[in-house]
Amino acid sequence: PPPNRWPLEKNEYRRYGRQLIVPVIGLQGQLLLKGASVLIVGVGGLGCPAAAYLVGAGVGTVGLVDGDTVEESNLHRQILHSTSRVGMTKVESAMVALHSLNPNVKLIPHHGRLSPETAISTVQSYDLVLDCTDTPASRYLISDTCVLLGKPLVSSSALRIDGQLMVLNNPPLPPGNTAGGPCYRCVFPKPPPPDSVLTCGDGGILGPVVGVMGVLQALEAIKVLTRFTGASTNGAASSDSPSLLIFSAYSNPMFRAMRLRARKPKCAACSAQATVTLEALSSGSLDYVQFCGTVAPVDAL
Amino acid sequence: PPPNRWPLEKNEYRRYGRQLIVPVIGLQGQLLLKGASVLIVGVGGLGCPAAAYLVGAGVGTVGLVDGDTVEESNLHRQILHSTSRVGMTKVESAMVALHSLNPNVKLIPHHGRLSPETAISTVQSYDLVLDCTDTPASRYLISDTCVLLGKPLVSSSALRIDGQLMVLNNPPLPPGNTAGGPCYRCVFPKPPPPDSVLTCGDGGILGPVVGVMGVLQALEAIKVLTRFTGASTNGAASSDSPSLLIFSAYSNPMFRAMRLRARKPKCAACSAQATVTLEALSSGSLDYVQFCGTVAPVDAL
Amino acid sequence: MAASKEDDTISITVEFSGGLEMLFSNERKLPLSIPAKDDTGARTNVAYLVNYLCENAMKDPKKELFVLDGTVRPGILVLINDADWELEGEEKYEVQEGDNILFVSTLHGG
Amino acid sequence: MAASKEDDTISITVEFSGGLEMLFSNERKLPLSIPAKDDTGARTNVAYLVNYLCENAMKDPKKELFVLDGTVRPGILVLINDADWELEGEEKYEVQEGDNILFVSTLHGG
Ligand SMILES: [Zn+2]
Ligand SMILES: [Zn+2]
Repeated sequence: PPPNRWPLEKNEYRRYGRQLIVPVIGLQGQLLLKGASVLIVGVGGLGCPAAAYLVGAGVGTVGLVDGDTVEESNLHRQILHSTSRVGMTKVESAMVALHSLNPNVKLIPHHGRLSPETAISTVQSYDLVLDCTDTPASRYLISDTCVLLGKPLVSSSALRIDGQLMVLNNPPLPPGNTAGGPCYRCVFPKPPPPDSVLTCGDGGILGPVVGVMGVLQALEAIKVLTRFTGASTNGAASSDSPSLLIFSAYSNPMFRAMRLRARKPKCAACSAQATVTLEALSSGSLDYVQFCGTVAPVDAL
Repeated sequence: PPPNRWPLEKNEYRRYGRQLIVPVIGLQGQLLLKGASVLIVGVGGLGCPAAAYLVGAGVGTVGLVDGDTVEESNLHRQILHSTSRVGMTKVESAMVALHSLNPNVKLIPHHGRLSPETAISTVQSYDLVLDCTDTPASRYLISDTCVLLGKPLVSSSALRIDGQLMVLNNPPLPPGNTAGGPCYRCVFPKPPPPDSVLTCGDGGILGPVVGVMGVLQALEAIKVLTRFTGASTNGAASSDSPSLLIFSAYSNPMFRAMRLRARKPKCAACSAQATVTLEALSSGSLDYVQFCGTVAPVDAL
Repeated sequence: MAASKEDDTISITVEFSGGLEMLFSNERKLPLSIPAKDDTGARTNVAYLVNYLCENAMKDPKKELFVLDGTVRPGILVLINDADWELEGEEKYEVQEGDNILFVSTLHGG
Repeated sequence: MAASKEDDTISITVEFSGGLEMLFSNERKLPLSIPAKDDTGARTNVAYLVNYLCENAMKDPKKELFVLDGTVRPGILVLINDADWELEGEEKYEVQEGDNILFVSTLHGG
């Protein structure tokens, strides 16, 4: 685009002023956010706060994927929804709240769960993906799709009083390029046995625990999307090395950062020997539910 | 109250079910939350997410203190407010959002900034206070009030890409009792010179940074309010020793926990030699704005 | 810093997160003294430690929630001194005095 | 673990947070070699370090934003190896090889 003396609208300077003057963002960062599109898969305990802060920050386009409807038992932690919207789809309910927070953001609804049939076409047009889902099967599917399409992935999860956060496939280089960031399969090559997931099923979740993780997903997304601004001069590079943030609400310290491995030389998705391909994925020959065993979504929380 | 086979209403079991089954909460913890009252001072970048998660969790009574009205420049981070409520008082705007999230919670509005004249009467009836304000003067006023009235205080602050969190006056023992937790004056006996606060004035703030800190305030409040349940058997005691959580969004690790001192033997507020008394405070003889110098609230962010 | 008190044991800290603590009597942090060498005289490695935990520290009878096919089950990440064990040699890493070894179960809730 | 490379200097890490890094060329983390003893032959303590930072590391001319009346200005917390310096003896704490000393400015935004 040609250089413009006032590249933002007047009301955007007003709305984003407090964020524009943060050196790591600046006008350049705000323009990067405005030009960016983020897909949020799952509009529950993680997706609600993540969406609120990304839409608040002025990410140009935000897509929302979910197949569920709002239930009363969601409301203690899924703060975009409301009592009067119980029964509405989560995607519609979230859009009401997000539009009233910031009407400048283009919201794109994707009703229904992500499936191998829909994953490629859904993720394709976005710049970055947030995994806010709740089953092993969806986590492998989303990671594979992001590797194949070259999208960075901010993945988080939470249960009871614990949370975990990773920025995967960052940088999102093609499979086989060892300089790319590790994917979900690099860290967890095999899915957990369904029995072991079952123990989590009845675990429950403390609202602010999943809330903190969702807000941190929004933060990591903003860091990745604006990384070509002042951020990189400010010691940000070091935080780019892959890491796992572990949160435990009743431990001291509550947060611990762990160094993760690089891409796995024999990773099924991101290595030169990858068996997960665009063809295999879109043809439906990869059965994620089978791969992960038969834990019903509701049991896996 | 007499023992009751079903101490919660049927809809409360449904609404809080996922949190009830977390061992550190349980039915006993949920009842403690229902019976508790929390005062949130400041309904801005910290107060919005803190209020959302406390109201979501079913704290029985939540009071909101703020003297400002909603501005468009707030919305990138103050996610309870909305574009259509620009111009409304922050207290009213937050009440609309919180009531629609959870109508079971009693919300109490306190319009206007907390002042030495209003502090005692405002704080008196609450069990716990969240400091979500934005000036040195208000931080000293709130801490002094909490010490004098014996209320635990969850204090947080954020600027640009940094955040800080402390649980103060915990346990909230009377001044002079060295087993009580340190207060804000123990940690910061003298206010910063106004000039040094000025450098922060133009700093701006990244939304998810202040968002994370606000959600963590809600979490710490829940931990304090439910501490007599299973929590204490689960290694929670160790996290009770006073600490300062330091957050820096672009550092690696992002979070660091620091051990804080015990109560200061000569603290002006919480020691046996305290000069801050109920009489001095309510008579207006303690001039917090004078004490902290003349930085206008807007300059101090 | 100091040499271990006795040459035949090493003191380490083992931690559990993500729900694994439930298999170990809800202990999230376990100070441990383990033999410095295994039965064959080889220095103790992580594979030995995993087996040792299974036999000596795990109260839950459902061993398969921790170990499967002789190694840590899929979905558990092992972190040695705050780094993925892959960076340290995985099961063959020889445990050192003072090491912190964290077992994290991957979470799936959201 | 090892003794310092030269007996007359000690290597430490100084960190800044909460905006103080702006006074130090935006460096949040500063590896530093400082004299092990001051001019009088006494072992280097935190008071000496603060003065040393002011004279050798601080680029901003507004020294009063870091030091006031000969000590760290009000509103700055000093943390020695992750603990409030009050727990360690404040200014009189003698700096040890490998110490991490963090200066945090209190924040007021909300
Ligand atoms: Zn991979
Ligand atoms: Zn005090």
